[in-house]
Amino acid sequence: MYAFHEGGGIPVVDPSSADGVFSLLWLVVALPLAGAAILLIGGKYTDRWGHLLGAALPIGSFALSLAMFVSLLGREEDDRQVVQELYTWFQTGHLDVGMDLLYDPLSALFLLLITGVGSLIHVYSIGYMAHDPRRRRFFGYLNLFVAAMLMLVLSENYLGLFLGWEGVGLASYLLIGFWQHKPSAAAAAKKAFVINRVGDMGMSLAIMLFFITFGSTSFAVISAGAGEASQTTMTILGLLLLLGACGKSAQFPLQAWLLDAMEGPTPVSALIHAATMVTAGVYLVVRSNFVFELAPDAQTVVVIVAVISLLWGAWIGCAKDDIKKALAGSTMSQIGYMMLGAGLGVAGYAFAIFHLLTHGFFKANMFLGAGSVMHGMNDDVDMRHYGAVRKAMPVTYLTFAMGYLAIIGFPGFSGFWSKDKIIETALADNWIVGLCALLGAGITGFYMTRLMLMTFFGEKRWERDVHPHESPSVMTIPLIVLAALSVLGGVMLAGDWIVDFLSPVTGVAPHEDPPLPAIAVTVIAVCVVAIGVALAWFLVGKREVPRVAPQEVSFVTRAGREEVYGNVINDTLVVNPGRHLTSALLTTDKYVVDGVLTGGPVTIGVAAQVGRRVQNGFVRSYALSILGGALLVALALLAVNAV
Amino acid sequence: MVAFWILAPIMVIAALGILFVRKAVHAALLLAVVMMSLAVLYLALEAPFLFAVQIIVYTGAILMLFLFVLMLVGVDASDSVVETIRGQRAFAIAGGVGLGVLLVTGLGQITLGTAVGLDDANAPGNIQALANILFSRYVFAFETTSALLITAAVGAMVLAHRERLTPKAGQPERAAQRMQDYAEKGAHLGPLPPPGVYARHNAVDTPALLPDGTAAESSVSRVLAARGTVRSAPALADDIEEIEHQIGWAPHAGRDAAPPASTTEEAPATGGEH
Amino acid sequence: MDFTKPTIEYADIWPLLVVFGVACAGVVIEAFVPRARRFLVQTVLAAAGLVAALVGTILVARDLEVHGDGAARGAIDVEGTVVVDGPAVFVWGLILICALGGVLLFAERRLEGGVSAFAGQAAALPGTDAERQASTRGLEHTEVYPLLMFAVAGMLLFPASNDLLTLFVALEVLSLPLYLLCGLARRRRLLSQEAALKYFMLGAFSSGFFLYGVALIYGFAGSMVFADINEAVRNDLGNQTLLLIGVGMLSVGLLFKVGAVPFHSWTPDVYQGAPTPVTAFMSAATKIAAFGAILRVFYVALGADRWTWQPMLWVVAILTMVVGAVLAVVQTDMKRMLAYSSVAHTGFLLTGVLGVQQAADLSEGEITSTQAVLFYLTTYAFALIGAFAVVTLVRDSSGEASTFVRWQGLGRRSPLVAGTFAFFLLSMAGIPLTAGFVGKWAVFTAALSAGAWPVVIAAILCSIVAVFFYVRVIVLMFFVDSGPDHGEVASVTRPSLLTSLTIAVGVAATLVLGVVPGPVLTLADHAGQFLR
Amino acid sequence: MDDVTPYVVLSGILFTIGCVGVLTRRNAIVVFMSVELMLNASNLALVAFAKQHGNLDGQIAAFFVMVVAAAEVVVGLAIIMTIFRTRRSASVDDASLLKY
Repeated sequence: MYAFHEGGGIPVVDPSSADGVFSLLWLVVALPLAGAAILLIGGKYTDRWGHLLGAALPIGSFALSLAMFVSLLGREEDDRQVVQELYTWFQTGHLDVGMDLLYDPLSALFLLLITGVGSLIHVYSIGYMAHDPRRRRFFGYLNLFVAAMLMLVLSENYLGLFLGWEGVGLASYLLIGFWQHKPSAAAAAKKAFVINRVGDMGMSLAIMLFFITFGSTSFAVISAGAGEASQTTMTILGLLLLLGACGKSAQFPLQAWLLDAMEGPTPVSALIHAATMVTAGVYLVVRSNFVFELAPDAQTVVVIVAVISLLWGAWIGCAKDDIKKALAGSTMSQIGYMMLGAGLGVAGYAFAIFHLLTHGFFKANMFLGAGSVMHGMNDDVDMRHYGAVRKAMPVTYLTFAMGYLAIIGFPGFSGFWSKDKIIETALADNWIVGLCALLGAGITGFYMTRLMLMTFFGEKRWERDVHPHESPSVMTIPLIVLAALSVLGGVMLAGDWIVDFLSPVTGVAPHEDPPLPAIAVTVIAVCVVAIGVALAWFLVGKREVPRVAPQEVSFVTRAGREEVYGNVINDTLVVNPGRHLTSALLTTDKYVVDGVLTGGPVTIGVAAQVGRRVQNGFVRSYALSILGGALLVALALLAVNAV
Repeated sequence: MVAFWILAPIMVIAALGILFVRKAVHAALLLAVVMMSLAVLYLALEAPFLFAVQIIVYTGAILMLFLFVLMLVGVDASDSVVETIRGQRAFAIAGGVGLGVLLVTGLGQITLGTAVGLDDANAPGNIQALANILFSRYVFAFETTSALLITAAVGAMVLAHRERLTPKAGQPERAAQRMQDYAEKGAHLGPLPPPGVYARHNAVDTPALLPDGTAAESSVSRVLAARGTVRSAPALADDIEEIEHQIGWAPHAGRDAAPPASTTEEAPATGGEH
Repeated sequence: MDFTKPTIEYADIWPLLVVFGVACAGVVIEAFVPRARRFLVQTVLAAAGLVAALVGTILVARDLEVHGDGAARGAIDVEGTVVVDGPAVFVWGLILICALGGVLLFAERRLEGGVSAFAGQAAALPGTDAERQASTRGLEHTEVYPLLMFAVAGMLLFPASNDLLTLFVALEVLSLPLYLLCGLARRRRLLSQEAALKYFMLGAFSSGFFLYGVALIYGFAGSMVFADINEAVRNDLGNQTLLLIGVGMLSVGLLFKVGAVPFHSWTPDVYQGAPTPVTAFMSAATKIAAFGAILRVFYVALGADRWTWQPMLWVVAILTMVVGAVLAVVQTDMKRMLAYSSVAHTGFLLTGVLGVQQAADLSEGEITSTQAVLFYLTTYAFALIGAFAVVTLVRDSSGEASTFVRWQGLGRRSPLVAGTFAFFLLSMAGIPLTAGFVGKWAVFTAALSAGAWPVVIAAILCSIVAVFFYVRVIVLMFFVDSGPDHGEVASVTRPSLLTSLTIAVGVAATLVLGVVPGPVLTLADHAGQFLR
Repeated sequence: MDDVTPYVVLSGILFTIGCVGVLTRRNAIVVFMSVELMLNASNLALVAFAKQHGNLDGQIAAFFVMVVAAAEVVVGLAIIMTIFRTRRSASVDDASLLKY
């Protein structure tokens, strides 16, 4: 069996050298990277066939990943970690930072997700971006993103991971701002960049601390030596890593950029801001299990952040009329679930990854579906202008429905299995956390049903000149594939396969008897979701959806109308508090969180405007500052000496 | 020590004077006072060589260079006492007081004890002892200072020396040019008329009068004309009248007013190049 | 009294002597070689001299003798005034490479239509016939080469000085030519002269402080030699006040040269006003030399007193980073923005100075502060010279166009040049796979291992702010349209091989140091410690 | 009477006065004279300490300072003259185009 820490269930990373098909590991990253290089450097010469190349290369990576996955399955369970040493990035003294790639069950699953879903989204984009004159550049950026994301999950050390981490940040920045004619897109790109840098600060500090504590940033070395560091160090490391994860995964309190990031083209939202990049934080926490297992306090913070995020995101999902923003809120919430799983420790890691994969399928599916709807609705994103789209776009409707059923956790669908497991584990760990997770599931049921109803059902509320039509097959085929995956993703749990498969990375949880039988939890969860769905049906499905979001005034009239239906209890007990809570939450999100985050730059700007006045151009003023500095320096020295 | 207590107040007062005198040249002279006093202090500190060098190099050469440049810039130039940068003076005084307090208290409270004195070090003679160190231990730094001096020379050349770009016109060339100007433009061939007929004051600013009584504008320097300080003879004639009146002469009949001299006309080459 | 002839180890210091010699030869050439041929002769001579000195540096570096326990290598030469040890030789190499870049940029004549970037005749007043005449005749000051070489000589001596007196002389030798060079721009001469005046006035003022510090430290220790000062500090002779005020004053001079806050105020003005080739050379090389000297003074002479001066450097480092990064945000001139960013980088470098300097005090594989700072200097120098070289290319009808408005949309018009510039900026911002990332990482780690985590957190926050203004320029070049309402836009003038080569080397070095920094890190590690 | 402390204190006072002179005087030449005053103050301290410690390093240093000052004065005055000739003003405040 694989090596363990003494007393802990966390395995040490101890890979063998790559051979056979694994020696092609570098090619997985190199293919999309080459694509990005060719498309971005080649310029307009590649305009004609650039998108085809851009789509073909991730598919090639996917094929390789698949081959390696199969051959990994063929290996003994204790031999499923492979490292490929590309070259030495730094070497100085005894410090040796290699550009090494690690292929183990965790990265294997990520590889399949990234290249698989990535390829589908590339194919979809051929159709979606067909009329964009800068399509070739778009594919270049997408390829760059895929390469960086693969680097992130394949690196054997934190520095390489950080390289990918920054790379996906850069690609995300470029893609959010892709439609540069929209000022809002540029602003959103900048916001994402700035907030991500806050997270990156945590990452870079963590990496330095790793280096100072362990003399290395390699997973193998750190996981082997983790037991020797003090718990304080591990807690600080855990919190710093969490800060990084929060930035990238849009978790509280660094979530503000995600909703704005929806300014990018929809395939970008699907690939980067739903399926892959935003889950990098979850990957980081799971990958760093050897840190978190030794830092229970940090784990507690992870759980707290996760619970806040999952409820916060869900509420946002309830309140948004913009279909993509509603989905983005949902993404934040779902990543909250994953973080929750990851924060629960050995028992939850595998389920976090499981939910990450299924979420990758159904959320990509729904985003692409939303893109397809927007495509048919002349790029209108307001759900209040939709309604009854199901007849016009049957394929989109059906595939979207599969994703919907998966995310609310309809029994049998992939989301059902993955979310259920997390709720179950959370309840076993701490009943408050478990209840919050259950509540979140209920709200998920509510807002997803609301979204579904507003988009596909009810009356037509289209603009006059809108004629919805089904998208071309280059767009619908990826939808169908993803829908299939959303339905069937649950098979990974069959026989606890994913748990066993990941155990070389995440360790084996000691068996405990849950406080409630698993089947009871499942039933309760399904009931809670059903309540949420029913609520949505009564509040949204049975009423006319106004084309304009109701204002406070109209709300009074509406409230009057509710009386006729006899729903006054419902209103006073659920809707009003819900509405106020939602608006309070949105206000907080918009002003407080945003304010703090944009306040920093503003303060800097003001300080700079004041500060530059000191640079007044007069030599004598400069000399004065030198004299002041001399006094400062001398007094500092004297003061220190006097102490 | 007597020398110190006599010279120290003088030096401080002279140095403070540099802060307050308005004319730069006065500042230079006050600096000279400080430097000379310093030289004497060097003597008291058993540094006779530096005494000489201070007077010869510092006061004699460096300070003279300052004075020289002051002459070029204009010896009359004096600072306005109004401070233009807001807060500069207050902060400067505060900073100066801070530094002064820091240095005086900091350096005043140190206990150096009795000085070792330079009797031993100066035993072979101050100059010999200095030379010994200079050319052995500090020989590299000494040689390096040559780089400084070369840099200074090159720098002064670069910034101040203007190379002649056109060949200098000699006497024959000028004569030929003059004839040519006469032939082509009818410029006056002979020397210019001298200025001034009323020699009551500096009369170069008063044009000569031609036989018909008009002012010969080419008789005053173009520079004066450009500055607009040329006087007209008739205007001065009134002054004469007053004086004549004072000394009891008969009133002089004023001539018709000549136009005030505003010489825009190019005077023929007055020699020298522009 | 007997005079003993001093021993001068020519074998060790000959790179220094070559540079001095070439500088003097350059002055002689000014006097005797006909004007038409001076440019070629001076350029070739200067470049050849620098190459020879570089080769010499490498040769000297190869056979530095190991000293004591093997932590330091080298020898104290010339009667104990010049020390040629690992860090000194490393710094020499770096300065000489920068100087070669400087010579190449100085010699660029294609951008101005056949003349160099220096005034045709500095003595001719701006806007007069004489100036026009000088420029139509294609005059140029070839004296800039000997001046450059003198400055280089001073820079080489500065970090290699082993006593305060030599340090002071070296400081002046490196400064005076730079004051002059700053005032010799061909275009915008008023600004250039103003830059020279400001640099000179403040430089003289700060060297007054430096000198007073020298005097006080001498008063404390009774000697100018670093090792003796260290001994005196260790033995604590009393009169700490004398030492502390002295150290404070000495720091003023040193920190002025690197442009640390609050001694930075000359940096933006001088960088902006000086001819860009001079800015490129001096911003990189002065910083390298001065940091070499700072490391030596603080580690060798004042190493025993590190607990006293460290908090002071903490404060200065944080101030420097914050002011540099924050003020760079609002700049609208490329050279000024780079100047403020260089202030911020000074802060990052000072962060490195705060690290642990002795490998023996560290666990295996950790980076000493000397190594970190030397590596950072390497990465930064290449990016900086490259960036300024790019600035010389972007021009409009009135010469270099350094305001941001002119750079709008440059990425569309000249993607290659804009891309290169963006790459340099990314390196300065410390994005992974560029040299700057590894450099930042090295200095921050070094500081963190010495427990200076508040400084490191400030540094990381400031580098976030820094990323913001670097990215702003990139956005400006690539994502902003140059609308017709912005007036004339700048375009890229095709440079000759000289500038192209400088930029190409800068790009290559920045890329290589980011992707495979190992060899240079090892080299910096190999430099070892300062010889006491 | 072999205590050099008064000399050192005097040098401190002169240095301070020089410093304030740089900050308050506007004529570039006078500013520069104030810098020279600072250098002279340093020299006094160096020479005084030389006597204190009984070695000649301080005197040598003072000698070097004079050499350096001579070179610096030449360069400085050349620069000041250049500025003066273009602007017809020797005020350091007039050179303030580069700012912010």
